Amino acid sequence: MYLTDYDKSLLNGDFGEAARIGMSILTDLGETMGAEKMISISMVHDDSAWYSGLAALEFAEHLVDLGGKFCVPTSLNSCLMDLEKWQEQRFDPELYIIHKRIEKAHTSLGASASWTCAPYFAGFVPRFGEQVAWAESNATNYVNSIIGARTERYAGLLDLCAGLTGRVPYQGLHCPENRRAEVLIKLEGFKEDDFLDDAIYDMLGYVHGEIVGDRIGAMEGLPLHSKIDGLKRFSATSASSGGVGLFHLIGLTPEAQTLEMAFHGKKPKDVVIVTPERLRESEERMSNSSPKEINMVTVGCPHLSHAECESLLTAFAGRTVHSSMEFWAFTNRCNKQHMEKNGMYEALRRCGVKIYTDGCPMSSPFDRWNFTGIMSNSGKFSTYCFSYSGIKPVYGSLEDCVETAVAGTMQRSAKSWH
Amino acid sequence: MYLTDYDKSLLNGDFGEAARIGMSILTDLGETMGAEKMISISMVHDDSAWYSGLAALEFAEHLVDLGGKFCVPTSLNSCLMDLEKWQEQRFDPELYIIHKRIEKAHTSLGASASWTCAPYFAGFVPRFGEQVAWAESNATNYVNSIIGARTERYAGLLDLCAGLTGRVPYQGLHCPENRRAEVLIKLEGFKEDDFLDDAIYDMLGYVHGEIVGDRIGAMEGLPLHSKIDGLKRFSATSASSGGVGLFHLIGLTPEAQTLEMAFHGKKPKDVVIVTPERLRESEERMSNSSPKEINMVTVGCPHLSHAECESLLTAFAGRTVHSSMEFWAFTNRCNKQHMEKNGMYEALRRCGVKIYTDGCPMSSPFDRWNFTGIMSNSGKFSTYCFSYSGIKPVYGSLEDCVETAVAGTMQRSAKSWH
Amino acid sequence: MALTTIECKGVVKGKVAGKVLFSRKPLSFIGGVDPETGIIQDPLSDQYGQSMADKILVFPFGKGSSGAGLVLLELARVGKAPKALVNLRTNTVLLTGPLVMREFYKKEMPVVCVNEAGMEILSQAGEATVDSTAGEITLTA
Amino acid sequence: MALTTIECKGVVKGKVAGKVLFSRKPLSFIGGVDPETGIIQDPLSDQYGQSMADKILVFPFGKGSSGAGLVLLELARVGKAPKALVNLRTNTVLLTGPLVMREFYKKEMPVVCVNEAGMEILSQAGEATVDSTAGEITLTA
Ligand code: F3S
Ligand code: F3S
Repeated sequence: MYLTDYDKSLLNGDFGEAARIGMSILTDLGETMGAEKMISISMVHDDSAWYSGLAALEFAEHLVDLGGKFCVPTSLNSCLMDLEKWQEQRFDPELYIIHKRIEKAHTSLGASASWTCAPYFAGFVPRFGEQVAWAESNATNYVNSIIGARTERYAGLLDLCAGLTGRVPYQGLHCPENRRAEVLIKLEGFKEDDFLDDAIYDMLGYVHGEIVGDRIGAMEGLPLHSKIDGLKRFSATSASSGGVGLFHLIGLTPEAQTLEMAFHGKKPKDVVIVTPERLRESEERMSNSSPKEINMVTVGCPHLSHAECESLLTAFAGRTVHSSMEFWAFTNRCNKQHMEKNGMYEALRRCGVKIYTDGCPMSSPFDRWNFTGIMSNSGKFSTYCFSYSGIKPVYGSLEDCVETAVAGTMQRSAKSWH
Repeated sequence: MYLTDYDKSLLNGDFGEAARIGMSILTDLGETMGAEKMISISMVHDDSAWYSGLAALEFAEHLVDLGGKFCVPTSLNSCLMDLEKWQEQRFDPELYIIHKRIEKAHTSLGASASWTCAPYFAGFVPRFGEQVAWAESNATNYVNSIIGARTERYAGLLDLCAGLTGRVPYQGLHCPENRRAEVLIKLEGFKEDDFLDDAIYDMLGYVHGEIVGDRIGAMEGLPLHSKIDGLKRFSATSASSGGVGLFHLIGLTPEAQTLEMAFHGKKPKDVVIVTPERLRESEERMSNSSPKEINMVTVGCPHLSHAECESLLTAFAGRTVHSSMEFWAFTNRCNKQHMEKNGMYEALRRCGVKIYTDGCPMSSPFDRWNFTGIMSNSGKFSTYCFSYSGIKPVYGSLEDCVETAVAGTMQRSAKSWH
Repeated sequence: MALTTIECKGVVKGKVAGKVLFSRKPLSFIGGVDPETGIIQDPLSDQYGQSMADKILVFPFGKGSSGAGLVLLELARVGKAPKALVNLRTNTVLLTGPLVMREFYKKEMPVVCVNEAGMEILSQAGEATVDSTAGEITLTA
Repeated sequence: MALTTIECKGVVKGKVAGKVLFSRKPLSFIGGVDPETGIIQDPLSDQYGQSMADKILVFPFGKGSSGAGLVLLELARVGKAPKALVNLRTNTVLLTGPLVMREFYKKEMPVVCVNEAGMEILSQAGEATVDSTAGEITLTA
């Protein structure tokens, strides 16, 4: 692999031992992946603060001890808990203490304590075509597909290495030629009205991931007026049902303004038709749960945008969460502040909604709440929650979630594609 | 003009008098511009809160009195002052009282009190291709060009109408066919190093606006690794030196991935070469001031991103603003909060930087400070400041601004293109 | 002197007569025009220091800030608005003022577009009548 | 039984021998694998309930979350890591664990890729030796 003088001095330890470690891991990666050279990236999204044992924390603290500093702007992904309201969420104080260590290590390295999996809604966002290093599957998929920036699917730990060096191997989704769609997915038999219910974007994302696996797909047939919040959920869900780091939506995403663009003028290797029937099958797989009762509703996976919070408030229409229920909504700190200033925070609180930041619904301490049935409006949450909590969640649209919370019993509206 | 049933009932007053007024103005606009129909937009950026007399406030309050409500998510542009630190800035209490009325009127209509001209760095951001209604020249130009969403250059007041109805005439930059570049601007004679100093993006934006006037230009020759903050300043400055609502940068902006794309496969109507010499001429026009002394430095037009604040802190390298100087930095509330959490706010404060939100450097009460010489790193500020304040500001790069502030006397480094 | 008549494209309807203020430069309203007096304060303007109040304001096109509507509406409120706008090309930003003031203050401000030749003729004009509906500008002095 | 040998592409170097844990399904580490025990807890996995500790872990490719590296590093810390990864296709996410643990814990976890035919053979394997440098997997039971 070709290394610049700067790369070599990084490897040589001229910029400190932490940067040397980062560079060594990244050049190893480059060698194994057959990269020809290293390139510069301009920002990092850091998903190494997600606690799943002490190893990652020890690694981060080791880098701090070595004097490591991020040399590009770096945002932090969600952690397990709301760092202010963790007691209300019933988290273990010991876990909180570990989280303060995690926060200290990452901000000492230079990360911003943004604590969100939707940094693109909190001011941390690159431009089209910009080379970046983002981790976290929904964030990576979003920034590649919807914004058209260029990042490999970085894993937690590698993001730290990229931050310490500002360099990554030029391979994978960094290279335009590797961003070509291989599989064409055509929607057939859908009516315009089917897209009025935002839930369809989760379903379509789920099907997309199932079909493409770890290939790159392009979906044709989504309406041109699809909104960003729907696409965000498509992105998150497709990255959970498949190994998707980039998708194209013909006419909607910047690298797929035409079918030809998405496929770089070549023919699709594979064409798959998705009908309403196929969608129903996937929905069955995504949400095959019929709990006796629902006592927890959660929205905000990935973290809610301001617009989604407005939809939430509208759906409540002044009604309140049933006394037998918890309703947890997750958003970023920046949006929480906006909502505090314009009255939405208080209005949602009055509806009985608990608004949390920093954390993730999936890592909620379910066992300390005796939740037996959970509903969410997230295909990603549906996919992962069982293995996290032992509870199979029910998928519902945002409106279903609110109706269920208000009624105190499961409410699932028939969808127009059913 | 073709009107849907929904359009007609808006016009008919079925959704209230405020929506009727909005629709009436928008359909008048549509008729005068020869639009064939109205379309839906999914978000609004509201620049009607910029105080320039009571008329706009009276209009907004009238809409509130009529029960008007925005039906799409709406962000607010900057106002004149920091709504928390206005006294420190020496604003007139009467003007503050008017601002509280303005805030009340706009948030009553449903706007979020985001108070920033860089909503795209504060979580209010559409996707590529999304139809929106944004006002404020830098914001409009940014969202059209860098993100590739679609908005006409809405003026303050029309944004309110769009928010009340969710509809706008399908004309101008909403239509793909009107987004084609007409003028090709080719950079010639520049060295790679010239782009290391971010100041060049202001200069190039200034030249771009001068050349294209109110046509659509495409610039060729910017390096592919140009960062978003540079492009943001290109955008703001080009919208101040010309009537630019959309520009293309070949290889960098999503509608100009190739030259052919930018020109929709047609030939440029006009080709203009920009050399370092041409850039120097424009720089002369943009910043033809030699004040005896500088006693005010201001950055953050448009509002600083988190990354720009990091660059600012780096440039200070622990030094402090000279006692004869004021240094004002403007950013959005969301980023201020991030900086409070990760220590950057305090670090910048220790350097002597005053960080303001909500307001705009241009509208600072210069007369109450006896500023005689101002330096900024904004081409937009340089263009407008004189008519606002009677002071001709000096343009300096971010580094020049910091060196000047530290030294207490004007420091302008020679640029590599000089 | 025989009356000179220029063809124009009516954009916002109305008919007014008044003195002509002609600028060869694009105009920026926010910052460039004092909303209390209607005086052009943009140092780059060739009509720096002139008031647009009660004038037929002729300039090629708008530039800069999108706040033109705010300034024009305020000028209407304080009685310092121009009587009409004559441009080479108009746009959404410029039209905002006239359209909102018609709805909110019930005041008319016709807007018309002329071609380059028309602009040249107007550069010499002292007074004119703008008739947006008829599509005519008549020079009266 | 004669020794069966499968060709493979060495990705991360090293040579280990051990029991094979074969999954036909793509694997998600975050949520899908318990970082304290190495037990697969993804209900969609065909090896649900099985531990990957000290095994040659064979699966087609990764899916879902990008936290695989965090889980693999933690498994290395607590001594429950698989001995090697064998995939149809590897990727950056999967390689993170082995690469970081080599630098930080000085532990080797070879990674190799095989083709579909190789996968089929491995689906029947009990024990194997993975030699990334030689590019060979030898079935020993
Ligand atoms: S990190 Fe975010 S994307 Fe969902 S699983 Fe947790 S809320
Ligand atoms: S509103 Fe923003 S773009 Fe500049 S002129 Fe004021 S800081």
